[in-house]
Amino acid sequence: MAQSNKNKHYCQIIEAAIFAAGKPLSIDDLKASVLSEFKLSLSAIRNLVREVQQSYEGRGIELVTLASGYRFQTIADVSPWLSHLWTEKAPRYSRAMLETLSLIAYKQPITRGEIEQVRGVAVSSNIIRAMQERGWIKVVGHKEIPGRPALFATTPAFLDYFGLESLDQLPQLETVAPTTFELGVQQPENQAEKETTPQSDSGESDVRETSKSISESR
Amino acid sequence: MAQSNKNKHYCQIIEAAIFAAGKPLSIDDLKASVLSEFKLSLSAIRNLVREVQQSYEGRGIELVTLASGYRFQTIADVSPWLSHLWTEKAPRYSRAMLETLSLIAYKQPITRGEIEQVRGVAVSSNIIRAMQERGWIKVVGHKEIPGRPALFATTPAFLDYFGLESLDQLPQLETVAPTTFELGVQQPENQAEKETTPQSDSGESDVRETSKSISESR
Amino acid sequence: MNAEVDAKIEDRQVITKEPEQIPLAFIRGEAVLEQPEDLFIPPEALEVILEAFEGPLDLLLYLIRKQKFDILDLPINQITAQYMEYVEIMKDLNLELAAEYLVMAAILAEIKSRLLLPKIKVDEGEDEDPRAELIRRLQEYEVFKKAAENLDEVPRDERDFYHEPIDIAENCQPKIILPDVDLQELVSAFSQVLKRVDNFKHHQISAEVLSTRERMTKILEQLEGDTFLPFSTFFDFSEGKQGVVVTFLAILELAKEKLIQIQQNLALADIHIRRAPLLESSE
Repeated sequence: MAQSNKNKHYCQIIEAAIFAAGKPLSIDDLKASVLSEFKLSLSAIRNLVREVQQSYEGRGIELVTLASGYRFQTIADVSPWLSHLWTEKAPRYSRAMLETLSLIAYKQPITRGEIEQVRGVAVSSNIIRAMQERGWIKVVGHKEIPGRPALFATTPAFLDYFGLESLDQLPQLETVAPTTFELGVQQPENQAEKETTPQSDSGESDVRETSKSISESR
Repeated sequence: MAQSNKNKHYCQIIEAAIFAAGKPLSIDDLKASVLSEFKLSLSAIRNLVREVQQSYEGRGIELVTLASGYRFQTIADVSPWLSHLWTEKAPRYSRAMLETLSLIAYKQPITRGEIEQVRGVAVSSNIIRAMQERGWIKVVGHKEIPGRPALFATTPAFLDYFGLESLDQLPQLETVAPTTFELGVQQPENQAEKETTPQSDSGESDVRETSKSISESR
Repeated sequence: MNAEVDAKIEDRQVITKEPEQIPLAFIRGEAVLEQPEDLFIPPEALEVILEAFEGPLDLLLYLIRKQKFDILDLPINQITAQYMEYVEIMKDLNLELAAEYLVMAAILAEIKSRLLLPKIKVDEGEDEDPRAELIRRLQEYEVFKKAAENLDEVPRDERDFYHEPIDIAENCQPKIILPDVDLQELVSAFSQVLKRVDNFKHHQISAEVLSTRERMTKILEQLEGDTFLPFSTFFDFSEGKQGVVVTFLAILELAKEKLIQIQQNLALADIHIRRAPLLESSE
């Protein structure tokens, strides 16, 4: 009984701290700050956090585990209604930026040159700068080739932004079947057979592209 | 059942909205924004808010009712621990404070009047209070003279802070006090000589001071 | 929320679904409804086309997927002529971007020319199909093009979830970090006091005196209210002879400073100690 009262008290402190902190708090942060005067092990604190986490199941707010710690955030289910609170629309990002960010996330550490090689176009400095300013990417070193280009990698803030704890929670890369690229002439029968399938899955992105350029031209 | 599911959904939206809004939300605000598409009366919304409010009883945060609406805030009970999340650096201690503390340490139990007599100036109440708040000194009794002044002594916390087991581990001043005093006034040449070889037998404090200034001048 | 930052990042808007028959662009008053059928882009529409695609790989990928474009059927002369025209127009546009499309055209031309040459079947394995490298690049690009689309779907801050620090209770004050004090500061402060006070009588502070002072504090703490405590209470024989002496000295010192009262009712009876009673009833 006394123990459970104590636990309740610890849970209250943890809950209040994570709600009020304004940034994700890690187990270490909790131990070093609000729980410093209690002799609690890291694993004991982790259990308490889990207890708080569970107590929020089914509510409008959840306690999520991020790369840099724990944070309360609203559940994704209610975002359609919550968006009414703000007149400004959530930012949308250009394909150039998303492709560059994906390459850095999945192929880190990577140089700008390597990104450009895959994308087939120059990467604008604005994109790199904007992502650095947001704290999503950082220079983690330099490649030992002529020019010593910077090697980029993602940061914990990038994962926090996407509500993720680690890089392996990113969607899996979808490998493209080599056969869909048989360019032709040599196997005309095969080609005809394939034409029916590959179009269907590329369809959506094309719709996107079309409508995108439409909106631009207005 | 369907009704209670709906209510749960409304509660989730209300809870998430008040949490994410960043400012207090009134019943009207809720009706006009996040709940606008549901046909809910003001009193129905008020009941839902009350439901959310009740669900936070006994937790580390509470949903409080303000003139301008509802908002979440941490419960007052956890403030002593929460304060660790925000820190302010106090200014360094004054010489008056250090002298007072040293007199209490070396001459305890001692009254404020006695401290003032030795230092030749009044001891401010702030100094005494600051050291009591820090837990370094305490009143151990009252001197049975007119006014019954409090007798101050140091605490075990004081010893802990300075890494001492007992007061007699405080550096001795038997050699320092009389000799430096006499030397300083009467034998300036000797004083100069002493500065070069103070390490021999003068108090530890002088050694420290000298070596400190040496390292600074490097 | 971070509208300014985001506006910077946002090169172009992506609006997901729209009716498709809205013109792609207007060129000399005529609506262009369709995406290009092949690499022949009307020079006037070049800017729009270039912006619609993330580069020549993206355009090529589109042509292959959507228009069943056959790399082998490229009329090279026309392509070359067409692209030279673009270069003229490009003077006002993003030349760097145009260059990339030109490189792609050149690659395609090279592929075409190599395929048209009579095949000399000398070393089968060694002579790589010129299309292989292009296919590899297209594949790699498509993987990340798809990854970018997937990343865009990952729930993210301020679009799919929100958070804001909640207010703290009013009684919560920031924690004050108290200044550090070095023991030497304390010692030198004390020696400063000693230096200043020339009539300070007890400057000879020995180990005994200090431990006596500490013991005096302890004894005073033990004495509460008006109750008498037996003399023996204050002695802990486990401390040895020295401890007993210190306690005895402390009691004498306390008596001398009139902080305690010592009573013995009969000769050889127990001695009792209590706090000194009030000299005057000032309570």
